[in-house]
Amino acid sequence: MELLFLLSSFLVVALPGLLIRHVGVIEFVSLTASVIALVESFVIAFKVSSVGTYAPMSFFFVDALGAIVMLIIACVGLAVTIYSVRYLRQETLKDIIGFTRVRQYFVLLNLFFAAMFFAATANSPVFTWIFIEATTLATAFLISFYNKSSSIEAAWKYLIINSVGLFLGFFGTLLYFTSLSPIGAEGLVGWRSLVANAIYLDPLVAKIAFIFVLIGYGTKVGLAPMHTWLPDAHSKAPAPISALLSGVLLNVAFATVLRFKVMTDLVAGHAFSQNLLIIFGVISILIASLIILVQKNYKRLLAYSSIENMGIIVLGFGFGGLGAMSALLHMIYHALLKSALFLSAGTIFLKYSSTKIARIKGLLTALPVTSVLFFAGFFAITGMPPFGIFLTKVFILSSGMKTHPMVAGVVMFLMAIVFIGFFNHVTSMVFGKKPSEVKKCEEDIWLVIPPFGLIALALFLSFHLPLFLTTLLNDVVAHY
Amino acid sequence: MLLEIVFLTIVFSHITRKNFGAVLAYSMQSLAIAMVIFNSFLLTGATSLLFIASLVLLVKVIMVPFFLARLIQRHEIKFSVSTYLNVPLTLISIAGLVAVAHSRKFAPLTSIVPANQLLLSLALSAMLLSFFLIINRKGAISQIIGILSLENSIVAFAIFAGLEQSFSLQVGIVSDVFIWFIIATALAFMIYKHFGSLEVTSMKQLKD
Amino acid sequence: MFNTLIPQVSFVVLLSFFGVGAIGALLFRKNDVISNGWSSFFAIIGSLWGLFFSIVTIIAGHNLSFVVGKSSFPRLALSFHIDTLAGFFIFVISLISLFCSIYGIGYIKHFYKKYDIGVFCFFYHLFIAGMLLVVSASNGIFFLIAWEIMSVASYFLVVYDRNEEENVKAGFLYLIMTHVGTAFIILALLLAYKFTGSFDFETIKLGAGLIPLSVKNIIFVFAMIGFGTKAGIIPFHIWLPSAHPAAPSHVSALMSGVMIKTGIYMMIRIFLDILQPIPVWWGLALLIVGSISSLLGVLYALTEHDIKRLLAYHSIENIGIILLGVGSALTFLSLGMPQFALLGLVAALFHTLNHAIFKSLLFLSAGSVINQMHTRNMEEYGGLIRYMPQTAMFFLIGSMAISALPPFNGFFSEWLTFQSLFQGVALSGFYGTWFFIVAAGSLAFTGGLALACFVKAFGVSFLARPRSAEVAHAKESSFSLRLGMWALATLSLLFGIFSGRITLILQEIGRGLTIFKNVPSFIVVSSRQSIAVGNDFSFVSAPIFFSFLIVTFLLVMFVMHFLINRNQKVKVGATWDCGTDLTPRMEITATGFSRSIILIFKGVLRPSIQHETEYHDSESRYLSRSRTVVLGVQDVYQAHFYQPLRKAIRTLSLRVKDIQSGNINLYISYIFIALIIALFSVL
Amino acid sequence: MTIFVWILQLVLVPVTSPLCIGIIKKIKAKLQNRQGASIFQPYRDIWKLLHKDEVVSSDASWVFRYAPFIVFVVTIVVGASIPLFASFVNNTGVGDILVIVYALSIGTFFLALAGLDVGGGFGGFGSSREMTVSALAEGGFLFSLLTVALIAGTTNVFSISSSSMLVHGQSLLSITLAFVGFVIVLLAEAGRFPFDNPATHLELTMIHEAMILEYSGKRLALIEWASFNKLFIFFALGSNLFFSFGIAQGIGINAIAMGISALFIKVFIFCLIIAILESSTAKFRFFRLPDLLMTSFILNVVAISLIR
Repeated sequence: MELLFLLSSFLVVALPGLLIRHVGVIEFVSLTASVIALVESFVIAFKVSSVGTYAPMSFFFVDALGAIVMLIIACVGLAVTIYSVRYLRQETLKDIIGFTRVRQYFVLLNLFFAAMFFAATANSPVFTWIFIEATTLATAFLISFYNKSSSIEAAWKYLIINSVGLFLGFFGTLLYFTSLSPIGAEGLVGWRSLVANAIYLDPLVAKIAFIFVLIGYGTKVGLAPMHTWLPDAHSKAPAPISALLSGVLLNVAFATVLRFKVMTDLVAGHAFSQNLLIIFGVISILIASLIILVQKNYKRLLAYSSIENMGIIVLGFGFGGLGAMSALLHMIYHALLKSALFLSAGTIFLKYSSTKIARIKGLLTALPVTSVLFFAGFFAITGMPPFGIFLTKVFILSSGMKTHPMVAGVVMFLMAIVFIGFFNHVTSMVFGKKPSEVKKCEEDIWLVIPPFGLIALALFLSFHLPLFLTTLLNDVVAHY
Repeated sequence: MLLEIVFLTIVFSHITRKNFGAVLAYSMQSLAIAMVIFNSFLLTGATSLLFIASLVLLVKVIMVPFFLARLIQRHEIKFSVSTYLNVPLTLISIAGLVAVAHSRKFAPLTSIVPANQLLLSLALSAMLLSFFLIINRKGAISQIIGILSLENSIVAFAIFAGLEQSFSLQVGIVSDVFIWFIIATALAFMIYKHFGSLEVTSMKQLKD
Repeated sequence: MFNTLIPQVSFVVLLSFFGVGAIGALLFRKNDVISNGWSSFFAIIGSLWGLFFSIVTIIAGHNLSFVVGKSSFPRLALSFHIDTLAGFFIFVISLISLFCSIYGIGYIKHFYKKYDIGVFCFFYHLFIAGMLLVVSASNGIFFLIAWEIMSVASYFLVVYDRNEEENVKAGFLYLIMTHVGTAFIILALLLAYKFTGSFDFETIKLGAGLIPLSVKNIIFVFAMIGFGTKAGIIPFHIWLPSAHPAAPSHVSALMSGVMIKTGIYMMIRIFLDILQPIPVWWGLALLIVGSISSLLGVLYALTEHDIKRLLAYHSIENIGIILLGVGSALTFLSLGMPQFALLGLVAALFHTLNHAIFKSLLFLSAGSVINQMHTRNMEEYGGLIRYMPQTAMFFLIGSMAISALPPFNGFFSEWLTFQSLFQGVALSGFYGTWFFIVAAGSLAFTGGLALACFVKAFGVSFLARPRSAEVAHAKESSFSLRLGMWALATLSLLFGIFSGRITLILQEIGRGLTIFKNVPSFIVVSSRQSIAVGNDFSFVSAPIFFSFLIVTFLLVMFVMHFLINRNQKVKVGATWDCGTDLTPRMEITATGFSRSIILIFKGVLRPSIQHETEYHDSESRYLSRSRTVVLGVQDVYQAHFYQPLRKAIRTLSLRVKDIQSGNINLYISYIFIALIIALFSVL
Repeated sequence: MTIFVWILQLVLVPVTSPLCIGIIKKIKAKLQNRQGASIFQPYRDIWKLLHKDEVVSSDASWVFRYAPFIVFVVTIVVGASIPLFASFVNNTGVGDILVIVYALSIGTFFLALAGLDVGGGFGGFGSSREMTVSALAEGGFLFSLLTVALIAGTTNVFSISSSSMLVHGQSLLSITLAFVGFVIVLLAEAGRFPFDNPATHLELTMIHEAMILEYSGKRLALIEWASFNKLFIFFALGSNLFFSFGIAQGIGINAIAMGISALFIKVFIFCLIIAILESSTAKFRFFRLPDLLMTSFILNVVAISLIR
């Protein structure tokens, strides 16, 4: 029931949003929607942690993984909504955008949320596919939001590449239905029945299907070499949208891959899917880390860092065991921190109105709080204690050291390279003398609170995990 | 028979120079798909299939080509932009891809339903070809068509592999594809506005 | 129950002092004075508490291991293990941090209104707490966290004076070097974990037998690189000469006096305690590394005229000397001569303690000079002894101690190191003898060169005439600064005079390690405080030497003043100036002083000398108006190791960047290729 | 009796050191067919200087004023803590080769500082050269002593001199090598030819003289005397550690008398060697000195490796 309430709240905002004539109303309703979403998803998460799975009707199905993903969407979603209210106001003040664009923004934003929640909770694989495709559709215009040629280009690449990928994923999804042909199931086929029937899959077909799924949804997850759309889209979208894209959307897509991984493992054994995951993870980390070293644009930098972190997560699931557990944790931390980083990057962009790293100097004097947040986020995302990503990285590597020592060693050094490159850019941004044209003025508190909240949450989670979260995590590790 | 049409249309849109030709080929192709669905309606007699067939007919055979035609007329771009490979090379690679699709390698896929193994491998090669179309063509329209035909061939594969989905799924997919198509055309309009052509290779700002 | 609980509680209290100090400093950051007072108070109290705690631990020979709280993560436990060795390092940390904090009260006044004092104090406390955790943690992951906290806190202290461009650069270099080092450490721990299945040091120690020898060697090399980077052994030292000068002086005193010792501590802990038994080549490798670091360190120090860089290079040298002790200990252990090994360990520990004392003393006095002169360039000092006599005295004592002149403490630890090396040289029929000969030789030359270097440092900056107008404005520094330096100076004399007793205590500390349990004592200290090594191999007695020196000195003074010349006059005149009036530019410069040594070792140092002569009239070149000689030493490691590495990685990444060419068709073909390859790999 | 021995041990060095300088000077004069001053001339010089007024530079600090005393005291202390004529004076406190080496470098340290202190043109490069030479000499010095220490199985100089190691002559070769190395170091440390010309005041060549250029009166006297002592200390070390025959092993008048006379004979031989060396060789170029010192170090390393 909560689920319907939650989803409807977004749709309610989204659809009539077109009719509303007043900005404040739109902002208010979307804020309320995201607050509701947060509350509801916590309720659902508690339910799931206590009951197991939660399926109010045949159409929805929330297991532990879904619950975790929902929590991520909701937490980041609230922060992003709060942030984007102020962000858009600032931009309207600078009259970069007008009212219609603001309205369009919020409508699409809420559609995006709805699509992501649907994708996380839909029962049928095909519906999941449809809604993930729907996220692509909802965000296409958000990426081309500023209507500059470069953002159109980004949007086009995003659309085309993702659709190609997703159609491959669709094909893979369909292949899993071959398991049903013996019994010829009719009507809507849910995840659970598929998993139940997975034993009837022909192992080779399962392998092929998984390859299609991995490469297809992997495009959405941003695994190299299918990652090419990601830096463009993330750097051209408005900062809050980039935060959602790399903080949340990637995880939603990856959760789907995991669901398919289970079926494949049932017939093809763990080794196959794990090796694939390890290979793609290592490639992603390699490419991302090397490109980060010579990056010139801080939003693209963050985007590549997302690719690297997705690679780490995938690697963790490839290693399995403790690795999977900590990969999930890594997913949570990364979602929170990366969106915080993108939000503070948005503030930096508002101040300097440039995304070139070379243009940003003396952040510490220009934006004291935001720069501190940015620095903290950087330390956190590159795995500096006391932030939890350090732990997850060590755990992932430790479980990798048991099975693939060489891989673990290589990845260790790639991570070091990421740190060096990232750190190089961050120091050049934070320190130094600030350019004279940038005037030092008070920071908008509402632009600071959301990233601060996210980082604080991540910090809290890296010191202590709530009980229901640990149960969810263990549940996921048990299943996937 | 109908699947051959799908296949041939894709090959045609590979080699044609005219955008209209490509669009026409696509509508033929979609028509064939619709016929296939209608055919299975005749076999099973499920009214939902009839509905879907008509939906496909409406969306893919009429509206999509119509919009594309509008786009083409608006910017009077009769001739589609160049490809990477010239026609002979394209044909050679097409042949290669077809061979790949028919190779023993893909036996596990194509022998899902042993009865129509040939059809399945044909659908598979159609998929690969439309994939190749997206890679090979530089025009935005050709890429749109490529993706649409990729979807068509997947649907065809699904049908012949006996993986047809429930009614709601079908509707969802078709509407999804339709919305996708609308957005893509809108973006194509914007591209033309900003870049003065529908040549996707003109978009090279976002590097590194 | 009770007396098992007390030490743990007191350790937690110790940590909490620094925690409270850190938080409070942040809370009061609005007001510089309050936050400074608050943090200094808690730092001093905490350090005193730490001294008390560590002394109790050492005396009582506690060997406590306990777990605080419970972490919600697997394999991570906040578990501590404090044996006498850890207690000793806690002692060193608290000792130095005590005086540095006293010094800091006055020192950071000149940051008021310029930077945020609260933030500084926060990281200062974090830094000390991190070091305490590093030496006391007994869970691998917990240790790594503490290690990183220590590094990050010190990084922020290094870049604290952030308006200086090169400080930021130095901090950058420091953090990336230490991060790469940490990567090696993590790999070493992971390897150990792979075979023992635990991150807990005790468990690893018990399961050390499960680790195959080859992996052990890899672990050794990794740990060597990782901890060596922190300790600053050559060639991983490049961060050290740039980071130490950048930090505020009492922080550089802490970093150079204590922080780099944590690397040594972990080496001792891992090689000597956890991974036993070990192959013999580890010790020999350490000997070689130690010799190289000590000799090159002092040579590079000679080339410096930036006073803090000079001191930083001397830290490298002394780390090398400590490593000589550790290396000989390792070698003797694997040769099965534990009592010799104990001697080596004692020497290493003693030198650790001494170096901490006199190096922080030197940094503090250098700091108070810089505080007055606002430059680190020694060429602009000169004649400071007249303007800040006490600081000069402290610096002199520090220099005598670091160049191992008796009766100061530096001599006795070097004496012990020499003794342990001599034992190795005296070994017969063992190829390793040669390593010991090399080590002893390099130690001997290091002593001589260090002497030369400190004659230069003290002479050029404190003696002769002022070399710049700034000197005239220099004043003796404020009380808290002098108090801190005074205490350290006194300590470095006392620790020299009571070296006998300290040696005994250190031997007991060494016995705290498992392998040294009930090892027959090799060092005997007689009633006259004379240290005797081996069976009458050699003796030295600090008190006798000291009293002998003093008595003779008084005697001579007495004779001179009251017997021989009662009625001679002492005229004060100008220095002999060869007729022309003497200007400061006629004095020898720091560079000129060491020029001859640099040229002698030009094979190693690769000096670059440019002469530029400007003539009065261009056609007849007889009278030169000005002649400038620039003597520089190129950084061999940057030039031949780090730069090429950087360039290689950079070119590689530029290649990889071409993947993102911006062409969408290419992008889609990546997907296609990936798909095909993946399919064909399984089918 | 022991008191007497102790006092003798204490005063022997300062009392006799000017004499051997005088002897060296005399022999050199003879070799150059000059009459030469009396061998007691150094005593007169010191006495004269001790009673002169002195001029102290206005730039000089306390380092300059007290350096001479420290240097002198150090030589006294070291002179008293090495075996001169008796090896039984069991001095376990300071009679260690390392203590000797490093205590002597205290003197060098302060002398060099004093040279820098006045801020003249000469003192600076004087101490620079001095420190260069002594830094390079230290390795050879230590290792030559270490060789005999290893042979004797102890680093205590008295025990070394008491151990009769020349008896079993298989380490004779290494002792000879070590001795050669020691002699080179002796020349360097005591500032004799070919390292330094004790008689020159030519700024291109002088090392020791450059440092003490500013001194006059009693301080100059002390420094000169200290340098005499240093030379004598080296003689004593060389004669008692390498050729320890004749040294008094036990307490007793004739043993001690024997020891003293043996010491004098050996020292005289040293003086002879030095004098002949100085009148036969020329001073080296400064940058050739390192080679010489390295040679001494290498010789000692070889010597140590030969002890088996």
